[in-house]
Amino acid sequence: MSPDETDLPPLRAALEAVLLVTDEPVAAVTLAQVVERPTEEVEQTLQALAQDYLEGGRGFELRTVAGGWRLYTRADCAPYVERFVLDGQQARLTQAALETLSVIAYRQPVSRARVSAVRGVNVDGVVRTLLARGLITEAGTDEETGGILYRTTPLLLERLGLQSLDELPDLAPLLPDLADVEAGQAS
Amino acid sequence: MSPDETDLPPLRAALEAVLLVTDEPVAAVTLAQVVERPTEEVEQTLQALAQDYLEGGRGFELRTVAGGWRLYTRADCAPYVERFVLDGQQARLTQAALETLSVIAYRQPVSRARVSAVRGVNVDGVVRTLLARGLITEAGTDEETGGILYRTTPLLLERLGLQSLDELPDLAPLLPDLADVEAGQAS
Amino acid sequence: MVEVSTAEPGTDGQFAVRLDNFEGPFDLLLSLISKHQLDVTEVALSKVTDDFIAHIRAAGTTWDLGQATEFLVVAATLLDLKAARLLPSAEVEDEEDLALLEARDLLFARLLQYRAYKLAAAQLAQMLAAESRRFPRQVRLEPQYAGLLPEVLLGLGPQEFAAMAARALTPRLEPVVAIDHVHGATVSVREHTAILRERLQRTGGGSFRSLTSDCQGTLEVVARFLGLLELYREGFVAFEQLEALGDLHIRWTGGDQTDIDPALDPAAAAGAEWDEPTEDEPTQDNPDEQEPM
Repeated sequence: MSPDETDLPPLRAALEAVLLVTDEPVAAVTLAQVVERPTEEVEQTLQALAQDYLEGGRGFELRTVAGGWRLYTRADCAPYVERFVLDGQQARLTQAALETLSVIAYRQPVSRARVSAVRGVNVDGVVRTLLARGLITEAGTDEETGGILYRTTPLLLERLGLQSLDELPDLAPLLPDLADVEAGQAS
Repeated sequence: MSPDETDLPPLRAALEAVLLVTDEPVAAVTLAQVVERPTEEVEQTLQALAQDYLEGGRGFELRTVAGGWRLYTRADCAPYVERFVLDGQQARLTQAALETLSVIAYRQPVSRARVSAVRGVNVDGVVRTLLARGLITEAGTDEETGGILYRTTPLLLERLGLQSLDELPDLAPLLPDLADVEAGQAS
Repeated sequence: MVEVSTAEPGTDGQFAVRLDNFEGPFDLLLSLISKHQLDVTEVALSKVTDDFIAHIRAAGTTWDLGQATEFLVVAATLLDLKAARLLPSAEVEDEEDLALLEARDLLFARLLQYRAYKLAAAQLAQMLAAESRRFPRQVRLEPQYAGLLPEVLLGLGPQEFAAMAARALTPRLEPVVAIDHVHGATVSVREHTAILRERLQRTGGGSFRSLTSDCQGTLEVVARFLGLLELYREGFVAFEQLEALGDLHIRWTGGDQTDIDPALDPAAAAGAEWDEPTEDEPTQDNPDEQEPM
C-alpha cells in the first residue's frame, strides 16, 4: 500500500498536504513514517518550507510548537482572522489564573496546597478554571499528603508557542534566593 | 476596530490567513468584506493564488467549490494523507471521547464550554474527533454565548442499538441527586 | 525594578481598597512597596507595615476569615517586626528573638518567591498574547478522507453509556483541606482589646508574657498583640523594656477612662469591624484553634 514509486509528488508537497489535514502539532518522526523518508531529511525539508513561507510573504507560517510541526496564520494577519473566526477568541486569563499557571508551570508536578502556599491565597477555583481550559491536568497524587498533583499540558506549550517546558523563561534571575526560599518554606 | 492601515499585510497574505482557518468554502464576497477590498480585486488575487500554488508544486490547492474558495490537499498527495489519517485512528473511541459523547447525548444541544465545565477538562480535540467520526453534529449556536451547540447523530443511536433518543436510559436512578447536580453545575 | 502595582489610587488620594482586589497578602505588599517606589527589601517591608495594616482594616466587614488568614498571619509578623525594631539593640539573646528573625526571613523569602512567579506570569501573559495572534490550522477532514475512517465502535451498550454519563455528570467531590478549624478559631481583636483594657486598668500594667498567659493558641496571642498596638496608638498604654530584648512591659497610661467612644475614634471603629466574627458561635475559648499556616 506504499505510494507508487514512479509518480510521486515531491517530498515537500507530500509534507504540505499532510500538514494541511492535521489539527495538532505533528512530530517530524511521525511525518517521516508517513512519507517513508529519513527523519533528518524530513526535518530539513520542513525547515526549508518554513523559510519559504516566511520569505514568500505567505499568510501562514510553519512552526514547531509543543514538539511538533503545525501551520499557523501569520501574526500580523490576526485582525482579519479574528474578524472571520467567531469561535476562535480565547477568553483572556485573569491575573490570578496567570499567576497560578506560572507556579504550576515551574513547580510541576505540584499540589494545590503548595501553589496556595506560594500565592498566599486559596487557588481551588482558579485550578478548576485552568483544568477546564485544558492548560493543566491532574498528574497523580502526592505521596505524603495524598493531594492531587497538577502539571501543565501540551496545549499550554502550544498557546505559549514553546517546544517544551525547557524553553520557559528562566526563573532564576527573577528569584534571588530560590534555594533559601525552598528551604524555609514548609511544604 | 479596523486593522491599522499603516502596517497592513498584503492582500494575498490576508486571504491566505483567512483561508487557512476555515474548512468550508468561503465566497469571494465574504472574503472581500473581511479584508475590506473590492470583490473583484479579491477574486483576481484568489485566482492568482490558485495559480501560484499549482505552479509552485504545493501540496495544497485553492479551489472554488459550491460558490466558495477553499484549500484542499493536492490529489496526488492522497496516498500520504490517507496513511496519515488512518495511522492515528482507532476504531474504538478513547475513554475521554466516550465520556464527552455521553455528556453531549444527555445534555444536547450543548456547547463545548458547558461540556468542558462538566468534565473539568478541555474537550476541543475530543469534540473534533466525535465530529469527524460522525457521532455528533453542530446544532446552531447558544443564544447567550454565541458558542456552537452540538447534538448527537442517528449514527450514535445506531451504534447503541436504539431507535430514538427517548430510549436512552433514564439518568435519574443513576444520579442520586440530579437536582443538586443541575444546581451545582452553573455554567 | 519592575512595576508590580495592581492598585489604583482612589479619588481622595487614599487607596480605596477592597480586600479581594488583591491576590493575597503578598500581592498587597508588593503593591504597597511599588507605590512607595521602593525596591523589594526588608527595609521596604518595615516602611509599608502601617499601610498594610491600614488596608486590611479598610477591608472592614468584607473579610472572609477563611480567605484572610494569610493576611492576618502576615500582618502579625509585620507588627512583630515593627515592635522589635523599637528595641535598642538588635542582638539576639533568646529564642523568641531568634524565632522572630526566622519569621522575618521566611516572610521576606516568601514575598520574593511570590514576586518571581508574578513576574514569570507577566512573561507568560506576553507570550500568550503574542501567540494568540496566530491561529492554527484546525479544521475537519476533507470529506474524501473522513470517509476513510474505520467504522467507529462504541464498545458499550445503552446502560453502560448511561452509567458513563451519570459518572461524568456527577460533580466530583474534590478532596478539600478542612478549614473548619479556621472558622472555629475566629478571634476578635476587639474582644481581646477589651480584655487588655480591663486588665491593665485594674492592675496598672504587666508583662506581655503575663498578659497573654491565658491565651489559647497563637491566634489569640496575635489578637492581643494587635489590641496592645491599638491601645498604644491611642496613647492608653506605654511600653517599657528594662533590658534589651527582655520582657516587654506594658503600663496603663490612660487614666480612669472606662470606655473609648468608637465614634470619636475611627481607627478603633475600623479595627472593631474588620475582625467581626462571621459566625454566631462563641469566638473565644475554642480548643480547636490553631495557627492556619
